[in-house]
Amino acid sequence: MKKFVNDPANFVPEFMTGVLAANAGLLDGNLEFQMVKRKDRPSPNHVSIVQGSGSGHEPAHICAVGPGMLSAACQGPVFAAPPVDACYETIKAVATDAGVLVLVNNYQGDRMAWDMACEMAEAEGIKLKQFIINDDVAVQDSTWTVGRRGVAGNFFVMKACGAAAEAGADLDTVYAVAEKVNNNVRTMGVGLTSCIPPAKGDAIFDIGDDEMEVGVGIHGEPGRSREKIRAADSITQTLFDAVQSDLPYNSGDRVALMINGLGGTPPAELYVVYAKAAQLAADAGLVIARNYVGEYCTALDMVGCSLTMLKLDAELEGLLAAPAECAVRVF
Amino acid sequence: MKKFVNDPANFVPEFMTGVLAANAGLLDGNLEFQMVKRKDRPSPNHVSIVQGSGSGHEPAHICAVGPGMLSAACQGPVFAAPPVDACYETIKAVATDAGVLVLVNNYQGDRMAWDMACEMAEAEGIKLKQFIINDDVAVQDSTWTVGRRGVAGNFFVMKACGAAAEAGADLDTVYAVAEKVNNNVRTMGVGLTSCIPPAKGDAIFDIGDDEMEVGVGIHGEPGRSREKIRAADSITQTLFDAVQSDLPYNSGDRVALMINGLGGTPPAELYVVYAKAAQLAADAGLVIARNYVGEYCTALDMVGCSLTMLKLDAELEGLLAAPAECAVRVF
Amino acid sequence: MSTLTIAQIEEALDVTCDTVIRNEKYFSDLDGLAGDGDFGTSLATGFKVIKADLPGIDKSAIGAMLLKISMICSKHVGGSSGPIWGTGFMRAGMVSKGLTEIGHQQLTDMVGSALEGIMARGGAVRGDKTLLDALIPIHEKLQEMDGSDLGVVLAAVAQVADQAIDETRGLIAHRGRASQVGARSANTPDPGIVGIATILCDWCKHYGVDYTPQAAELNH
Amino acid sequence: MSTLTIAQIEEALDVTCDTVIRNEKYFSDLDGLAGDGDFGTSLATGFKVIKADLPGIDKSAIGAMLLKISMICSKHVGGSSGPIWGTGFMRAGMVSKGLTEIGHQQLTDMVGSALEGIMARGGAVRGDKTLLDALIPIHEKLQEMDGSDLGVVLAAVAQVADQAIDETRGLIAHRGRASQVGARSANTPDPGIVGIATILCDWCKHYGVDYTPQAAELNH
Ligand SMILES: Nc1ncnc2c1ncn2[C@@H]1O[C@H](COP(=O)(O)OP(=O)(O)O)[C@@H](O)[C@H]1O
Ligand SMILES: Nc1ncnc2c1ncn2[C@@H]1O[C@H](COP(=O)(O)OP(=O)(O)O)[C@@H](O)[C@H]1O
Ligand SMILES: [Mg+2]
Ligand SMILES: [Mg+2]
Ligand SMILES: [Mg+2]
Ligand SMILES: [Mg+2]
Repeated sequence: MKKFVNDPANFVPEFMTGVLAANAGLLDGNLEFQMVKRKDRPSPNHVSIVQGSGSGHEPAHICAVGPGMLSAACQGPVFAAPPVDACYETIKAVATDAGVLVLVNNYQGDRMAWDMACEMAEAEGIKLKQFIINDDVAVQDSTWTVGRRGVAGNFFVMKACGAAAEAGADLDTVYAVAEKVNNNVRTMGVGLTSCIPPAKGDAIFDIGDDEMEVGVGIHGEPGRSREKIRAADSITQTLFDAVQSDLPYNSGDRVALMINGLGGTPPAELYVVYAKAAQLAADAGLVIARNYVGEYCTALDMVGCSLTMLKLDAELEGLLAAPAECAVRVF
Repeated sequence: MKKFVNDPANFVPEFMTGVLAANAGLLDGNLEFQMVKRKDRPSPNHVSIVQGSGSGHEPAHICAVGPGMLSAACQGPVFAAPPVDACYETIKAVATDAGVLVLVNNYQGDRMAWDMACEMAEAEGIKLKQFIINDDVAVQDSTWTVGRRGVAGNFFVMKACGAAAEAGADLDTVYAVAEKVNNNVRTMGVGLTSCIPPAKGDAIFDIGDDEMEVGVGIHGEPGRSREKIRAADSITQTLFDAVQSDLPYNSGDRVALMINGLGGTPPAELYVVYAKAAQLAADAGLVIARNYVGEYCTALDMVGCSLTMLKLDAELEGLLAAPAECAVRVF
Repeated sequence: MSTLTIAQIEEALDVTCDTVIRNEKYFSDLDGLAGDGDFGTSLATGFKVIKADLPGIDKSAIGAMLLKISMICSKHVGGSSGPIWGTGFMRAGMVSKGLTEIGHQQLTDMVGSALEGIMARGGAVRGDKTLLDALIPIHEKLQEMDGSDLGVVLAAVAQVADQAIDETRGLIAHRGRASQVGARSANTPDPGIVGIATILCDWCKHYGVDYTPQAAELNH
Repeated sequence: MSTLTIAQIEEALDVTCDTVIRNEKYFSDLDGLAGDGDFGTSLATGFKVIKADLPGIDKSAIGAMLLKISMICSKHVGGSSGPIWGTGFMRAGMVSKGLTEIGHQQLTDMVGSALEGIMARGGAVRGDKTLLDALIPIHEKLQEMDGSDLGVVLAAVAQVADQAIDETRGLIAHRGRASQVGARSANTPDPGIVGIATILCDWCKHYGVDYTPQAAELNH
């Protein structure tokens, strides 16, 4: 296994220890509940924002905690929803009179865990609202599945809500921001390899040397189709078309465009994809007001990327531009 | 080949197009010479700083251009030094009366190209100094090789010199900063897989499923030894010991500690390594004044990481803390 | 009609812990066929804690004990199984609040309450290929029987769960991770159903009740 | 004693372009044995431009033409080969500045000047297993000869380069990327030496000079 791990059973607490050690000024941690929080939250005048999911998607979510981003986050085992108690303790750790917005990516396990935690917290009188993120266009909605998955678009929900909360917006307003972002953001990914969970030690799905999974999920779930690998421009076109055709992105619209690496793809290749995506957006008359190229929501060490596009209005553009800080730093 | 590429011959201009498109407000580009520069340089009152090397190490070097970092950079083909003319044009593009500091990682090809370019530029009356970076402890110095390689420690040279130049220091002072950083920074890496150059299409060296190359170079050059893969903590200990024993890092010293991903290792694993490295530093009585966990100097898609430690004094700590900006952004 | 005491339920829970812990890898492997391969680990992580805590747990009433079990699931079981098993134990505990022994009707009500809670929690219905496809027919079978002989009841519900494995094998999962592979989940057993059936068959063995498992997964 | 005109040198350069372009993959493969596998591509990238630009290049003098070739190397050849070949052409051009034809002595001086420049540029000496291990004995051979018959001279230097391949094969590289693999570079040919020898053997073929290459890499 080509990985930096000790006992796979300790993988989550160990990398959390690293995150906490590297951000001692910013974050408090509670390893009993795989939880981190901003040192300066809760604050009586600020809505708190929390999210948590399975591990393996770093920087989502514990590295997304900080001023202008999440107030607290917790992690489950790799690719498994956090235990209910971890969710509950995370809410409690930043509960405030201004209320808590609980962001949940749309997966059965995450939803059930956060539902229970929210019920427990509400039973104790904690004021909160829950919001479900589902930006992945790969999986079509249907009456008998849990619906579209929440993937990298989730970054924009955290960023915009984080900025609104930081500015003192109330719970209903921050919730409305989440709704607006989710209504206007779409993502699709592609996986060129499977990822390898540390505890399993090998690939979670088989894929040929010349194959890719179009629409792959961030846990390696199958997407729309298994296809032969194509040139970067052609793959980018597929991702862009899937995203663009899912919403009425109109000529003249201002957008934020993200190319998100899934963990095993290096920076130069993400920029090859960005170059083509930016050209396609320009061809469609879209104005790229902000762009993001890097790792925002990974699938362990999967080679692949996703393309996310968020339609902006003045409010969202302002929220994305607001300063923020989290465990991911360059300098 | 599990990569986002079109024609491999166009890989470098294509990813540069992406970088330029994503940073239109910050950077000007000249694809004829695979070069990018700060829009606001040259400035008559500021020393310019340039560097350039083979491609495949992104964000080094074109994504390291910006306020408080490089003034300009150029890229060669993947893993090959830039053509002499590209180096020359890069110097010329930011030449200023305050002078140009040319940073060169210690590789034969890079040194020869920059030597020629500097001779050409000096012949035209451009004021400059050249500085060679060689922080890799894996390769021992020797009379009949070109000596130690320049690797991720290079980031600290760029950052500190960039901050000094931004503050208006003169060429000799900025050169002295480069010297001080290089004298106090040491790095060693480990590769768990080979990387795959786009033009070659397969691995540049063979390595067993259970093997790692300790001291690997950022072009896949062999290091100190080929060993069986061990637990993350044990690998980290090896890297830390090699780095720490190469300089007198004394109890009480303040240091900057970097865990640099080589391209194919995801964030969570880098934090597992950081957790152990931070503990080893603390055990040695070192004070980690600043830390860096992420991709700073990659080797294409190699799975692996390097550990860099820089001994700080008040001057260097101030320079590292100064604000800076480059193509690598989170928000 | 025979009754079950707290001590007897504790014993059954302890046997359950052994079953889950012993099958950690096997249950995960089954989940790997169409799901994400974590069912065994998730469940075993929690039941290792239950096994350790059981002797010292509050046993003033059956409900109190089950609520504590539920809380351990909430704290230590990740993935969907945390809320599902946590909800199940909590709902069974609510129905047995204050009781120190239960009869057949109360046992039946506890199972019914648990499965209602799980349905409300995860939105699954019969035929979605989840452990509800074992729990619902078990509940029906309990309603049909009078409970005069505990061994007979146990063999009957074990058989119901056993049959559920093969009856649902051909279905396409509509809930949980396995639902995301679409048709690829057909012809794989649901690990949750196998889990329930394995526990019941191990109870049969432990209590000397004669029952011969049919499904391949119970004879692996 | 016979002389070489600008036109003749242009023709030899054009043949050189064909050789380098045709061997792009082979030269890179050789570099891949102990180096980084880019020698063929780096060189061919430049010689494709030279091939295209040659007809229109300044041919007022041999030196002017070679300086232009040097500049193309500087612009289009990455890696160590850019500075090495660029320096070589520049230094040869400096010695032939203003000349429209050259004799044997001038040819010898051009090679001598080129190899001195390359030694100064990269710090390599004889025995470091670089193309200098071909250029230095070629220069010595030229010094020994009188150049009365160009064909005889060409066959002689081709043989020197050919022999250099096998004479250096066992050495450990001390310069360039191949030096970083230490002992692993022994028993591989140096691609730069093979490149020089291949060019000279192709000149023999082109000009009808009888020479039978010995090294395996020249008969691949
Ligand atoms: N919505 C649901 N309701 C009831 N049971 C469910 C539901 N979703 C999944 N299950 C059961 O849980 C089992 C999978 O558990 P686990 O692997 O822990 O969850 P996850 O799908 O989050 O990885 C399935 O085999 C199924 O029996
Ligand atoms: N310092 C040097 N002086 C002379 N020739 C050299 C030197 N270093 C390398 N060479 C020659 O260049 C060849 C390799 O060229 P190339 O692959 O382009 O360079 P790089 O080592 O940068 O990849 C070697 O085979 C050798 O003949
Ligand atoms: Mg799971
Ligand atoms: Mg090279
Ligand atoms: Mg599962
Ligand atoms: Mg080479």
